[in-house]
Amino acid sequence: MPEGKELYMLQLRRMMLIRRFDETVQTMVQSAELVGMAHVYIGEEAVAVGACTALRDDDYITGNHRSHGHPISKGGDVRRAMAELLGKATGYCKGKGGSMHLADFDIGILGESGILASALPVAVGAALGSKMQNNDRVVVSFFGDGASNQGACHEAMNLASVWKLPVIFLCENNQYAVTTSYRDTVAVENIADRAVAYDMPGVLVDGQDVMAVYEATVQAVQRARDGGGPTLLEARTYRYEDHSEGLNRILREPYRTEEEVARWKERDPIKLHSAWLIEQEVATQEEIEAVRNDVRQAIEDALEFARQSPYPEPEDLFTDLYSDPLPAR
Amino acid sequence: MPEGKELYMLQLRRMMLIRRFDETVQTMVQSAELVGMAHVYIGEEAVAVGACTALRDDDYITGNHRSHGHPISKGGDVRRAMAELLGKATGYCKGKGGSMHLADFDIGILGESGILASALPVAVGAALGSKMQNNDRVVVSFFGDGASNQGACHEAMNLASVWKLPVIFLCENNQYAVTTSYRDTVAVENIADRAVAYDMPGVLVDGQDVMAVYEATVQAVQRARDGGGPTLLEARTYRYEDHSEGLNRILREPYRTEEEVARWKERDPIKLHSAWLIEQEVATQEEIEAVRNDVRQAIEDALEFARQSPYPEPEDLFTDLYSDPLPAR
Amino acid sequence: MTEMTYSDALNLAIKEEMRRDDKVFLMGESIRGGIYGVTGGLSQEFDDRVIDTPLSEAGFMGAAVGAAAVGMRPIVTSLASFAYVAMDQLISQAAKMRYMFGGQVSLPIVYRWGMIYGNNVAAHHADRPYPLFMGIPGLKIAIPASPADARGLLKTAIRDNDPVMFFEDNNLAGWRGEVPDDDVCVPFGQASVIREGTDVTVVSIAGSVRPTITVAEEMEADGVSVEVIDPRTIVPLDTKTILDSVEKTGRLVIVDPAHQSCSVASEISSIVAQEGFWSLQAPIQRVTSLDVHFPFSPALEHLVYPNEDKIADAINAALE
Amino acid sequence: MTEMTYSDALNLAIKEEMRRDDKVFLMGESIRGGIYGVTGGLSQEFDDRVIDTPLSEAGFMGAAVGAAAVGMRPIVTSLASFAYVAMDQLISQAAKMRYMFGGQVSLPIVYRWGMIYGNNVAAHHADRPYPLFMGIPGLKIAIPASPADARGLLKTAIRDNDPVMFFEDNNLAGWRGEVPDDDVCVPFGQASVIREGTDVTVVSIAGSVRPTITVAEEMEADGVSVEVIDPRTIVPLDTKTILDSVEKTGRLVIVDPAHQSCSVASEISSIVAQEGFWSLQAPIQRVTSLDVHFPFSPALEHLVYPNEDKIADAINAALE
Ligand SMILES: Cc1ncc(C[n+]2csc(CCOP(=O)(O)OP(=O)(O)O)c2C)c(N)n1
Ligand SMILES: Cc1ncc(C[n+]2csc(CCOP(=O)(O)OP(=O)(O)O)c2C)c(N)n1
Ligand SMILES: [Mg+2]
Ligand SMILES: [Mg+2]
Repeated sequence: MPEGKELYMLQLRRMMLIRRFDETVQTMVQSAELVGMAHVYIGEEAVAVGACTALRDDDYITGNHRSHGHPISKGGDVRRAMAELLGKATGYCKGKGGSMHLADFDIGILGESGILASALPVAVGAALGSKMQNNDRVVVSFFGDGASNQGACHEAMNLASVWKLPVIFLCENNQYAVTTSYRDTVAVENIADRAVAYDMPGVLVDGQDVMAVYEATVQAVQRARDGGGPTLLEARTYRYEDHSEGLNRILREPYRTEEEVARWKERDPIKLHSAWLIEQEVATQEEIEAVRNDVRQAIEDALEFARQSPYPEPEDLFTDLYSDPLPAR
Repeated sequence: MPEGKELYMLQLRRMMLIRRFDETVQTMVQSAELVGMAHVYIGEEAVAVGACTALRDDDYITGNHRSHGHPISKGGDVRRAMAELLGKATGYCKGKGGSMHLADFDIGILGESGILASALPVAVGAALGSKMQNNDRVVVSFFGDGASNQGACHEAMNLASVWKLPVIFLCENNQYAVTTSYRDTVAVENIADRAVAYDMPGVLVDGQDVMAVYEATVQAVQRARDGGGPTLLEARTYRYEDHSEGLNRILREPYRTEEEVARWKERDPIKLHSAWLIEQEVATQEEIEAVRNDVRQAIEDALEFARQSPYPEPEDLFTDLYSDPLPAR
Repeated sequence: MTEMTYSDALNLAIKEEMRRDDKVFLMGESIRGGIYGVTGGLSQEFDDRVIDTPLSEAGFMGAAVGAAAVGMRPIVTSLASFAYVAMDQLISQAAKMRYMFGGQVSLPIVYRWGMIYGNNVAAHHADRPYPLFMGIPGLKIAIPASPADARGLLKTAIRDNDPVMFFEDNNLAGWRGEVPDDDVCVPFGQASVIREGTDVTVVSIAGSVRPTITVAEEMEADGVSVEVIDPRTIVPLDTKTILDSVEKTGRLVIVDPAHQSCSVASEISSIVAQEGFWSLQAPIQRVTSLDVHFPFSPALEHLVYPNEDKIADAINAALE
Repeated sequence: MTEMTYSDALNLAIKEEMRRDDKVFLMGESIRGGIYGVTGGLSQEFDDRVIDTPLSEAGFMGAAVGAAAVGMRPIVTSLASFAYVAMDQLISQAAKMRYMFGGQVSLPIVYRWGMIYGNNVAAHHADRPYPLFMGIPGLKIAIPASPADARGLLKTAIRDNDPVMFFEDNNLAGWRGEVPDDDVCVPFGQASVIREGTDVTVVSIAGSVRPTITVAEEMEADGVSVEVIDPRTIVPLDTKTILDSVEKTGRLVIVDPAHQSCSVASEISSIVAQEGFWSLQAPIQRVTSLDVHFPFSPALEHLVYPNEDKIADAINAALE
């Protein structure tokens, strides 16, 4: 596990990777190079990066439709991720999943689910599997403020608690579900307060501060590894962009103010972390710029790789449906 | 709304009606006169009676598989209920529902659901309908400790709270779901504590004391009618009998002790209420016995009615499926 | 007649019915903003009858049942792929309640389900579960394939006293067509014979109707006379129109964008193989989505769906 | 060979496989006590591998997916009618995960579903949703109809690396039959020809196999030679055995206790009407449950299901 400067620079790098990846996605959607739906993570990078840098490689995560930040935070390969977004055979899922369904089982990325809260029970099951196999792997399950109202959350949290499973439920409260404010749909002030209903710790954390998320996750991970059971973390954050790329074009009513967006952008997670690095004399402005350039290059490489990669062949259509192909009818 | 002696005697009468109804059901199952599954409410009578005597006739209730106590408490007709249990055309549902699916929409009994927690969203919808139609009807939704772990509970409670709907969620915590103790499946000590997660009052009440349940419900109803929104009540109670009639025969392990059962029977709701009536000088022993005899007669009548009633005819099979029969294919 | 898109026709039907009956109301996620392209703008006229819900499909789809049971007429909006999280409410409550309680209650509910395809949304957003619901008694199921039917069937659905599953094909959203100016409700259980023909019957539903018409027109030029039938509702299903047509043509192709196994195509085929067998002069051909999940990749996705080539091949096979 | 009941054969299969592989474990509601009559007693031998769950089907059926993804082999037990509350986990996760993620993960899960009927349990406890799952790619579906197949198919299911929907007909629970003494796994996708015959093919599944055999035996006495086929698994489906049989007999009856619309009977009919059409000498007959919910009343319930009379009538119709 990285510590000190190595850790802080890794956090910076991964946040920048996500930002650059998703900015690239935005231009690709605009130019129609990228088809399907894309939900960018811009503004929320500190959440997944703070959480995943507190994990070991063999720990697990699950995620949702807003799906690029989680795997990149866990150390996923941006080349295979970008190839997947273009539907290429070299992509993480050989083109079968696309933007909403990245996964890398080799490094514990158990997949992003397009159905809200649907991955929470899966995360609980992975934790159950860890416990039954007596390894000390933990699971972080990312979900949104909107998804927190799904029944699956309730069942998953209760199960994890009664069975004392090593799960961290990480609610990314970016305050909206598409156009709907969580204040109109979540009956409590803080989603973290719902932890009481499951006799587990509930912690509200500043989702723009990567170190805050990291610290909270470290504690939750410790508790989970020690057999103490699950934790509910709520990271208060903000989505700068459209719910999904291009959606604002069809919306008939504004649902938030320009000022609100601007106010949140002031607390940009990358800016905040960069400033902290400099203030703490961990890194110089030059080092930070070097990371930025490096990341830019990595995303360009990824895009190049994705573009050069072949599409799957028509005969790949049925592969991967079953572990052994069914007898042809 | 009845008050004073009228109320207390009504409560006594309804508890006795349920007890006698369900004792009769037990013998009918033993003699194989009654087919299908039957879940008796013996020992828990104070819960539904306490709650429903706090309601108006035009208020609503929904219930579950343990299904005879709720409708009788709401003033349902034991003749039509008994006829339904025998699958007769004169039954509440013309024989189509049976034991687990009693309903009487004329007096707000919106039906018992055999799928656990499945009726909670329906109850929320009835409350939404009341609110949208500007009448002040409230809804009580009965569910078990086991059912409290279903996702539908979470969604229903959150919806009711954010929309400030007139619903009372009444958890009948009889401490077991079939053979499984709620202590092994519910992560919190008191289910009522989950109210915190929905910013509503959560009240734990003695489920063997009909007046305690009544008082708690009166308060919750008042709040609901005044636009204050939902309440979660947990009534701690106990099921004296098998989970469903005859089930113990196939169980391979005991799940509770004889002593525990005996201890709970000491706090029998009918005995407690009878004692209180005498102690408070509301009624004499003779009056109480008169009610008992009356009730015995009513159930005998009901059974006679049910036995004499005709079965539905084969041509009734498709009626009631749609409001207008589909064109024959 | 006024020309408008399929989406606008749906919007119009809702607006008209909400004006006619103040018990009609809308529920769904971010529908005031209009994320699915149909409901936007309605909240201006019917503020408190257009409700943005929490993301709790089981909760609000079940709440529709309760609201309907006490006198309201809810219209609930979602995507077809999200039906699974609310499946118990849809089946155990909406579909079963009336029968189970001996007809004591009517449930006038419309569940509107958007179906996306051809848009690279991958396996979690592309389902077409109407065959699944066809196997559940107690529901009615409408699947309009033109702007006029979209408006006319939705109006009928809203006035119907039973739960209606209303499947909308997002691929048709922008399709423009003539819609009658007066208050026309399209009755349930009456198939539309879109084109008359004598050589082969093609029964086609939802998003496959348009390519079927194109193929039929092209084949006409080659001297093949194709009868195209859109059942419009699959419960009730107008089997008479289909059987009569097969009696005339002796040949049947069924095009259904759902997965093949246990599809509506399978059901219609089995009805004809039982009741219209003696009319048949050739094997019944089904053109459906292949039995595989919808892959994301633009290189793969289009292989799964029925398309003009597959429809033409099936017609030719039926004519052999 | 040892004679035992269908339930005991299931219990035996689970016990044998749990002994063989310590990754196999059981989850369900009150299964340690054995409420469904199969799992009772297993907790004595495999204490920490027999887990009583909270009443949270979406939760624990989804947890099975996660556990399988990290190396366990869960067996989950419930009733078929409770599948709806967990439908999203079953479809969006169990069925879709492997494909959606490009084959990165295998999910060796068995979902065991009890199906009750003929026992007056009414509409909330009597569903037979296997046709619904047949329309969902990515699942395998087994439906044993004898003690030997119960054990043999369940063993195969437990060793299979994909999610298997395993439907058990509670009506057969007490049926005794011979079960092989050695470690026999019944392969998926191989129909069982229970009786050979030359006049008519009857494909029958689940609880309808027994009455079909009875009818076939009775008809034999009248000089009618009935071939009875039990597909045993519907995904994969052994269409070859069915088509070969129809080629021989020219006549087909399909008996399926599920509701008629979009049933397995419909699917098999449509396969034969497409691929075996030229063999057919008569309409294909389906005998299924009527398209109505299961009523409670003893006076009504039996009218809904396939029974010996209906099967005999259908065979006679096919022979006309
Ligand atoms: C079960 C389900 N219902 C609805 C949707 C459609 N949908 C996709 S994202 C979204 C909003 C999600 O909000 P939130 O959980 O807060 O996540 P965020 O997008 O804000 O990151 C909705 C309604 C879905 N994918 N799944
Ligand atoms: C969704 C669902 N899962 C499982 C069952 C089977 N079942 C019927 S009653 C019951 C136990 C219910 O326990 P609880 O909610 O505490 O009610 P109680 O029987 O104790 O009154 C179970 C598991 C069901 N009916 N519905
Ligand atoms: Mg959000
Ligand atoms: Mg209980």
